[in-house]
Amino acid sequence: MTTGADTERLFPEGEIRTVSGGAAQPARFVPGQPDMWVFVFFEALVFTAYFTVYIVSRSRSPDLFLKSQAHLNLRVGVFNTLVLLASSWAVARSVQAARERSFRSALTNAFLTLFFGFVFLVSKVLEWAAEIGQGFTFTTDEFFSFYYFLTAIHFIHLLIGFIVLTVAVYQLWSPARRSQEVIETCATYWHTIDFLWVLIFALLYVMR
Amino acid sequence: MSASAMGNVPEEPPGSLLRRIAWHWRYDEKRELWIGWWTLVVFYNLYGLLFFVITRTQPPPEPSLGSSEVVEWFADRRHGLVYGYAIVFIVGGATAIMNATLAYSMRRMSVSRAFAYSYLVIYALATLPGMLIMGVACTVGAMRPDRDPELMRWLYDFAFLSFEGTMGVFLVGSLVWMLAVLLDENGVFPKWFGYLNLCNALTEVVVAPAWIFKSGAFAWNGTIAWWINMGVFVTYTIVFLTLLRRMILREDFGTGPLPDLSPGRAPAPSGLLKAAR
Amino acid sequence: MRRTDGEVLLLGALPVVGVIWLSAFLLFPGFVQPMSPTMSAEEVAAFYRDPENLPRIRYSMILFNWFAVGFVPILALIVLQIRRMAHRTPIFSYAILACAAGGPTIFLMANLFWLLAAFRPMRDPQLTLMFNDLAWVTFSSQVGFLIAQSVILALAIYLDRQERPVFQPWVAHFNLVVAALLIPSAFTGAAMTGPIAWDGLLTFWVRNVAIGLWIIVMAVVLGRAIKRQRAEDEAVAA
Amino acid sequence: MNARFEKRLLVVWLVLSAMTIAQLGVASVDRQAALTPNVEITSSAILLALIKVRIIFRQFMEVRHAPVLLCRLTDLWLVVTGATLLGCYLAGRLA
Repeated sequence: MTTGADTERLFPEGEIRTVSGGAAQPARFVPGQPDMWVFVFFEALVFTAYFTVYIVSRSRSPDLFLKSQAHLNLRVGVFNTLVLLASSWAVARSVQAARERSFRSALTNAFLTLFFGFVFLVSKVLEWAAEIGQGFTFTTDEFFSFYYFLTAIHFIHLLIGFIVLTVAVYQLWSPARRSQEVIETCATYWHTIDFLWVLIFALLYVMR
Repeated sequence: MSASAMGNVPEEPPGSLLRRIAWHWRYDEKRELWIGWWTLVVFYNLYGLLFFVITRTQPPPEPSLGSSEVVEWFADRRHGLVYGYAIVFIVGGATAIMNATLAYSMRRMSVSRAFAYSYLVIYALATLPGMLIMGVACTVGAMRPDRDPELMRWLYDFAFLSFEGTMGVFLVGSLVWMLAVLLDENGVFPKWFGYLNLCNALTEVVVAPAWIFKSGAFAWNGTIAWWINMGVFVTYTIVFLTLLRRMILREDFGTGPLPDLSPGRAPAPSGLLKAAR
Repeated sequence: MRRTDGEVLLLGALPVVGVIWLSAFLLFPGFVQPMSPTMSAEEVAAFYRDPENLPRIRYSMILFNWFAVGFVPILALIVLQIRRMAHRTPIFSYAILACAAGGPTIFLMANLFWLLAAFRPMRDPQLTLMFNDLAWVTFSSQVGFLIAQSVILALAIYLDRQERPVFQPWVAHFNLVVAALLIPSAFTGAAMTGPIAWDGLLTFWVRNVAIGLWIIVMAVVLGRAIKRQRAEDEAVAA
Repeated sequence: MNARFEKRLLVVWLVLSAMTIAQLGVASVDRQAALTPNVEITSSAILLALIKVRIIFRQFMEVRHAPVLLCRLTDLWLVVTGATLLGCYLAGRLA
């Protein structure tokens, strides 16, 4: 496995990585610490396992799952997804801006990411409150157990994501820091929250 | 292996395991680390054997058993429980030297000593919910098969919930280790191991529903609360044993003087050893 | 030079704690003539309900509750001596510290079960029996940390290779013997009568005498080691 | 910011959002008080989600510029996840 130092050697300080698909294509690289991808793959596999357990439980009592699933608010789910996709877009812009040394723009986009993440957080809490208000809790039935479990474990990833974004903002803040590697590593973590949610959305809200 | 300060060190002899062990005991400067590492390896294997084969308490039985079924459960494995946990009680203290070795890895890092100390204390505490309380509850249950069945079920719940439901120590312990690895600049462990600690911590959270459900994926024997969690934990353990071994192999004590001996009896320790101390 | 006066004080406090332990031990009516595991639930309940026994159970266990952790300072002193040994890593001193945290916690659990059984002696005899079992099994079988600290100390002494080692090799041999004497009591759940039952020769008498002897011997050798350390420190300072 | 790259990210985001709206459309089909099992809806929901994840991998997470190994591994995970989820679902429907 290559280290961050190798990446640093490939792209020394000051050289802008042009990844716009032009003719001057640099060597292939992993954004951020390759180490973060170990986390991404490990978590991705763990979630595949959770999803599999969910689908198998579902196929054992399909009617119960469908009946409870009808109580979810599909539009809220779509809204959640759109917001998280927007946050991923913003963090990708932030990384690109930092790469081009336009740190003002990078910082703005990082704050935009935080904002979208916060909107997701609030809408998730409101959604839970609404479900609980209707009497659907963690122990109501098997569907709601999985619903609260998957959304909550994702929510914990989101909360850690705020710490991770804070690290990125801290890096961007002062000219003394601004490690492109750390910023890209943080972005990779944030995208993980996004792509896991895309799957959770399809499995909890859409599938039948 | 580096040469000893004593001067001429004979080559590691070929031949029987016992002779090689004797050589390492006599000349290997990393013997303290190897004692810790081998204790870890032997202990985890023994742990698997005792819990899965001898006591047959893992994979865990169903939480939904009726009290008469619990009485049968205890009767079925009476000798396994009593003798198996007796061995657990004897070797349980070995965790002290294991955790000391893991804490030492944090002392090698460029981080505050607070990390090593926190880890040491957290995992010293972890032996209680990790195995000892369960062992006591199972032994007491197995001792008197004629006990009131409702109390037998209380002991059964006590055993499995103390074992599975108290993951906070492992959660915080993993986070402490994660932070130490990520902050470290000495490269004691690769950064990805830091992130793997986070994965392990996240699966410890997932066990909490065992306090709420008596059946299904989230119960103490459930696919999510037990099987996936155990899979992650076993992977994590194998990874850190391998990385710890690499750390010990890399460790270079050289021929330098011993660290921190009483004044007047030894020269001042070299920088590297100071770092190791 | 760091003074060792505090260490001398901690060691000097040990006989006091020792006397308290001994009196608590003699005060508890279940220790002088150890309770048999074969007692029925009604007999166990009667033991706790006996107006002669009840106050003695409570006061002795409260004393243990106060002073059980009195064990920790000795281990801390041992840690300090291990740090003076010719080792390349702090692993052994860390390990003894880890034992120091684990051992008394377990003893306190046993203490808690005894006190709970005595708190409402009128409850269902089956419940009193269960608390009594939990207390005795925890007290008798939990020798893991005691064994570990003896074995670790022995290893540390064997690997202390310097001209004048901190402890003489016989201390290490002694520790291994103590560790071996503690092993049988882990099996206390296997028998209701005989030497390994919790009132038996091996589990009760040999084990508790071994622990007592260990404390006395370690206190003496610690005292000598600290004395020597003070003499050396003064020689350097002079 | 590099205008070309900015435009590219915007397009990616718009495509992902459009696919999400499409999923809303799929989910709204035949949506009454009582939902019924539907293989087409489930399959398309999972496939759309996997395609979205692949776009996130390749564009946002920049896997398209990463060493071939990473491209292969991400694709492998997508295939394994898709096959497991759809396989389990279809097996459950048939059983």
